[in-house]
Amino acid sequence: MNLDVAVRKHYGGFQLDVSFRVTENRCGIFGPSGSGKSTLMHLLAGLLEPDEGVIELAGETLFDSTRRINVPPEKRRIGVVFQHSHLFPHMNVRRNLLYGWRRTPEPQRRIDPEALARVLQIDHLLERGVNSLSGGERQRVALGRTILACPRLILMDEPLSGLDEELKFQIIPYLNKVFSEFAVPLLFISHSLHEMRLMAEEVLVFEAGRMQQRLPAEELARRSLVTGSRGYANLLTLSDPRPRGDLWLYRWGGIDLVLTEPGAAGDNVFELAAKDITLFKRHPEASSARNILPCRVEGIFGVGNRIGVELACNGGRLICQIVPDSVRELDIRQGAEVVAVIKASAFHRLY
Amino acid sequence: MNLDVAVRKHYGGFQLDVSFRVTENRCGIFGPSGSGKSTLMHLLAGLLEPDEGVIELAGETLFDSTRRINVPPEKRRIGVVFQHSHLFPHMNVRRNLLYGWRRTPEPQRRIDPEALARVLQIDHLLERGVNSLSGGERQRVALGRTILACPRLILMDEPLSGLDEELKFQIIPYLNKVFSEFAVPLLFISHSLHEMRLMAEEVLVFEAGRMQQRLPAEELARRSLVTGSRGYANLLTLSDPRPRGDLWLYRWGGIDLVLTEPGAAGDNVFELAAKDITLFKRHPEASSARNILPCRVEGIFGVGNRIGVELACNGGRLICQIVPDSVRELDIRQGAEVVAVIKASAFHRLY
Amino acid sequence: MLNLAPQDMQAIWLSAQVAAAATLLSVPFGFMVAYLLVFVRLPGKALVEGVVNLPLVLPPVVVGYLLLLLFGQSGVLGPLLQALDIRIIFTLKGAVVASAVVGFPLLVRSIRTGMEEIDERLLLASRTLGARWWDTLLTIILPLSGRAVLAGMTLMFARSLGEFGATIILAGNIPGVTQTIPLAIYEYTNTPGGDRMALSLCLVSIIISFAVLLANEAVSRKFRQRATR
Amino acid sequence: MLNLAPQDMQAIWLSAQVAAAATLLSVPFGFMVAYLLVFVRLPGKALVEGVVNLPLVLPPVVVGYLLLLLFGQSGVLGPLLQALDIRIIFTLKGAVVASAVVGFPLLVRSIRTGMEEIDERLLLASRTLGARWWDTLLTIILPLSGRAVLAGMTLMFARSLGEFGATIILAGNIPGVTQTIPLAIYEYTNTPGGDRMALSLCLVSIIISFAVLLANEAVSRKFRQRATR
Amino acid sequence: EVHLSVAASMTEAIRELDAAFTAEQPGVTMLPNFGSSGALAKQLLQGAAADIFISANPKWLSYLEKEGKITKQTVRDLAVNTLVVVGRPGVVVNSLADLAAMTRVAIGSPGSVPAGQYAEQAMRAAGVYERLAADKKLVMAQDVRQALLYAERGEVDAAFVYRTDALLAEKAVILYAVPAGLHDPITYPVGLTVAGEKNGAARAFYDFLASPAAVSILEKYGFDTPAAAAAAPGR
Ligand SMILES: Nc1ncnc2c1ncn2[C@@H]1O[C@H](COP(=O)(O)OP(=O)(O)OP(=O)(O)O)[C@@H](O)[C@H]1O
Ligand SMILES: Nc1ncnc2c1ncn2[C@@H]1O[C@H](COP(=O)(O)OP(=O)(O)OP(=O)(O)O)[C@@H](O)[C@H]1O
Ligand SMILES: [Mg+2]
Ligand SMILES: [Mg+2]
Repeated sequence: MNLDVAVRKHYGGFQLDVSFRVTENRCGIFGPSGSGKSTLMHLLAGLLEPDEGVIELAGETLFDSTRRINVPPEKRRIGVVFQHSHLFPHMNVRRNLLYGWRRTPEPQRRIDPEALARVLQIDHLLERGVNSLSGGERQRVALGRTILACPRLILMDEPLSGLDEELKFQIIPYLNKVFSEFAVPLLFISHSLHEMRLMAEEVLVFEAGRMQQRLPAEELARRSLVTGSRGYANLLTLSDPRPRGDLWLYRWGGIDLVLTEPGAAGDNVFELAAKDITLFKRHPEASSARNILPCRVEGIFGVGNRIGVELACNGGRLICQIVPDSVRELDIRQGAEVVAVIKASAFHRLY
Repeated sequence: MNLDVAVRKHYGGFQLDVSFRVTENRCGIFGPSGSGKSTLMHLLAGLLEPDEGVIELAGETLFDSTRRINVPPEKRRIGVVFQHSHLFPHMNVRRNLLYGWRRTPEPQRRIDPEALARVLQIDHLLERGVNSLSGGERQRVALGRTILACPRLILMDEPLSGLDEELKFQIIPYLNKVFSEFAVPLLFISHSLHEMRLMAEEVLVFEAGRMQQRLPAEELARRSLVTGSRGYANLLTLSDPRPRGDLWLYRWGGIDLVLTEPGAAGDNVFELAAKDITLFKRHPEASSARNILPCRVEGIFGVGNRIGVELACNGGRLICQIVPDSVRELDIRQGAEVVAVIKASAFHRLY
Repeated sequence: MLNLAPQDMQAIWLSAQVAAAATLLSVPFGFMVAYLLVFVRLPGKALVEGVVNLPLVLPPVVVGYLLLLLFGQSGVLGPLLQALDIRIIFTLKGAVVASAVVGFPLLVRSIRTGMEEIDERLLLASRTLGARWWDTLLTIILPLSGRAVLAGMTLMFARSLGEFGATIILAGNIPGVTQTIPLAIYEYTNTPGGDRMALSLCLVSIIISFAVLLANEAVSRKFRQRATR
Repeated sequence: MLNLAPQDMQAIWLSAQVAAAATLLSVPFGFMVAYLLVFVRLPGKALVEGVVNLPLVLPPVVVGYLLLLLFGQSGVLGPLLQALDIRIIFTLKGAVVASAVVGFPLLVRSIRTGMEEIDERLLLASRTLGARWWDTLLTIILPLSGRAVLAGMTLMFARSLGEFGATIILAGNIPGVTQTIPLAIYEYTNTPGGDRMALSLCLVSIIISFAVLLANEAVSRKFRQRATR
Repeated sequence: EVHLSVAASMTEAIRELDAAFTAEQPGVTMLPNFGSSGALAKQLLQGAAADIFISANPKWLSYLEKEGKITKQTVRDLAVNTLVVVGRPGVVVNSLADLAAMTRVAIGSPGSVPAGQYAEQAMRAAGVYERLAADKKLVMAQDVRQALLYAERGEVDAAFVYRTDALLAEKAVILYAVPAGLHDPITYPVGLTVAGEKNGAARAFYDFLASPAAVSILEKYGFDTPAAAAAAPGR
């Protein structure tokens, strides 16, 4: 994707004024309520007209106020999952789902409606009228409807809010698979840093109508170690779980890790909070923690009383969060050897 | 509150059949999408008529199919925050907010509209038409509108979804304060275990139209140590933060804890994941962890490879999650003395 | 072009009065009937609707006769009206009644169509906020069907401007008293060389209705503005 | 009670034909005009609306007269129609045209009111899903204004059953050929002692319109069912 | 105040008569109500205010007389009219039999329009009515004016109208005057209502209608007066 945006839109007291270029395939938009996220989506999709500016997608000019270009929404092939589902009330679930699909030329229909409905767990609802759906069901139908239109770019406005975690983590990997398989780029609004990291590569941070920052999702997560309320989480791909007593051994790079959670054969993605890693100068004695990894310090970052330590453990990389005092006490500097201790229960399987 | 419900409602293929009695003042409803949560709310509020059953609130029969009683919604004085805000499109924010308030007899108006608008951060929007609001703004107006009607019971259907964390944690303590101050009981639907623990005392777990479980919110959280994906979190009330170097000392019962996060004077609520507590047999040497607390084991619970250990530390109580191997190695049994090690960064301030 | 005789001016003024009065008087009833038909469950609804539609189905002249039978001295309501010293026949009141009756189905239909499109969940929301049915009616249904009411009023006003058959029977065709524009036009067509004058009056009718239409659009746009984005 | 002469039966049959034909023929145009007025930005909109409303504002007789000027042998379209061998005047086609023209403003108004209540965001959603304007028109706007279209059709059908003024001028009153119910009623009422027969025909009118009304309700309820909860 | 219910075809004449009368008797207000005779009769029957009824047809007047709304003694013929056939110039009608060759002929609807009844009588007497009716060539107009309109616009080949109406025509011309013997006399009877008898001004106007001034006004608008008609042959 190559999305170039430089627009300005004025609404009563609110002014949106952003200009950015996105090349990443999956991009998140993050920002407090009322910061202009939905407005941006409407502008991109052609549902609102900017006061001035330019929008270009993959080299094609979709809007240009000086050249008086304004491609209508239906020709932009930009899919939108609205914050409120806006399902067609006179059609059943199936007809809603297939609305865009039927309007997509045959060769561009790259997604299997049946499979999608199964993943979204709406396959048993297909013949139902949409007015009798629950909130979460509506949201899933809206999500499916947009994806099936096989657009060139998908804009999603909090598509997963209102879904329980379990469902969310069933849907996210599927979406990731589909979007990368068909190289459909994605602009994703969410209030959840967690969802953001799982779905987006890069994040635009909005505040009061302006783009305050743009940074890799990974970086945003690291910063949250400093400013956020929940801290940084390592995402690890662990493979080949084997039972060992009550626990499970996973392969991570060159070493084995001990986890409480079982996983699927092959690769599994686990989350490990930076705060869950404790560092020791020497190998500790009897501990309730199951994983004791010798590591080398690769770097130190962070400000104030939260310090991030980047560790290299036998090929793998981990971020650990500690306090400044510990830096002094454990004599942590680049190249130092430390022992990282991780409880088997600290790993949280995402998918 | 004393809410007695025993209702049955049939819809196409879906059947809701629940019967429970709630006496707690704040009660959560938890369950996957489509499990009948919103349907229950509609039945309670009188917006849907049960096929059969009884609904009683504070001794008053609101519905009884055998006695043919069906109190109309406007006489039930049950407030509803709908999953989709349903704001009145022809009124501005102020008139929406005050709609119920104006219909409440003077003596029952116990909440200050101005203060509420400030907490919800919609005070700058009062003169705006509701059709120009952002998604999160709409949701806050809907929340305020219901609360201002000062009902006898408030039903909330995911009122905080779509709001960023920061805002959520500004709103929750206010709601808690208001609801307990005026003893307004609350039934709260959410997909977030976290919100649930903060807002509700007891939780009804729904599944496919039936109440699968009911348990204290605390208990649900403990179970999640076993079954959930994120584990149990301790909620600690810490007071009187004092700076110490880069860090902060807080009073917790008889002892001081070292935290990275500053807090407000007086009481602060912090979250501490059970997994973030590491147990040692003896006092460990140099560790990056700042809090090293001698404790006594009060109890052990849990199944499989996740064991919850209840600890008494100088008056305070903590739940720590460990693996079975550790139980053996550290010889953990009721009455045993252990050392709990907690990193200063493990505490997460909620409010 | 518009060289109007003084008696034409009178007809125009009478017509405007009649159309305005008939429209304004009918609106509350029309609103009530529409509300009844849309929101209230009652058994004989189809019957009510049938009766409301009667004046539309019957030729206006027949409507006029029926009204004459109703309001005439020997009619059903004749003695009552006489007791109250109200004269309907051959008065402007008669013209108003005729226009109101003939235009009523149009008004009701229009308001109904608007009411049926109101999101029911808003009504539910208002009730959980403590509003009784009449409160919801006034604060939610009324404003949200505002545009439909306006549309109905325009329709009815226009219809009143052109109402001939029932009016000539009930109110008579008395120049200066009950001769509205359509009656004056009728009279001109019975007069040598009256076509030109008839055309002038037609134009006046058109202009008036056009003005009403524009006013309606303006007000209606206000309603709409409040419900977009 | 309903002792009808054979010629009355003819009138009833003709009336039903005329009302049905006028209604069905007008619906596509009415829908298009309403769409134009609601969704399309164009400068002379007020003018279009004024013209559509004309037949409502003018007395039906005048409308009939104007149609005669248009379609008559020496009228504007006369030569064209003659070339195509289409006869409007004094034929049932004339009655259909008269009814269609007179009822058209009612149809348009009703459809408009329904269209204006459609949630604009649904239209936007359909466009982001790749629907062109005409696609959105057919798949979203048309079904969602279905009830309003039905309401308009009922209104128009009823109006056609009662249409007298324009019909008698354009179609003439030829028994068995163009004599519809209102024309037959008129004859009866102008015959001393004809009132009873007139009443019978009125009743027939009412019964027909009632049937149409019930049919409308039934279909409309289907539309509504799909849009509740 | 004098309430007049007047057949529409006398509109112009009555307006002038009113003016003439009020010139003589200032202070009297004339309130004429113009409509079709049938409608006027029904209004009267329902107790509408009227002092004088001028009908285009003796039938409605006698109907009211029977209903006791009009006093029998006051009924007399005010004016007399003549039936003519009009059409586009160039069409030749020498007798009613010529009508049989035409494609369309407009008459007032015999059921409701007096002129239509007279036309029917005349055509029956001439023996052309049945054929025209069977061929559906007769267009039944709502009133005489409409029949005239069709003739004016060339929609029909011929139309039966009163002479007074024919004078309004611009394009159509009188093709043939129907002999008075072929139909009942065309009279415009006038009568005082029960209320009218008690109204002095109404009586005065009733009397005025018989005055020479009134007669000359009526003649100006193409009406014959009963006296003149009586003098004419064939009556
Ligand atoms: N028509 C309008 N007139 C005035 N202000 C408007 C209008 N439309 C939107 N706004 C304001 O613009 C701001 C941005 O709205 P937007 O919907 O883009 O927010 P958002 O970032 O999507 O928020 P949320 O997370 O709550 O959905 C809001 O403060 C909103 O009130
Ligand atoms: N009119 C209806 N006909 C058939 N099924 C219905 C009808 N209304 C609701 N349902 C079904 O009832 C179930 C419960 O709906 P409800 O809205 O109560 O779910 P919920 O628990 O609130 O879910 P969510 O978290 O997604 O909002 C859903 O599966 C829904 O599809
Ligand atoms: Mg938004
Ligand atoms: Mg729900």
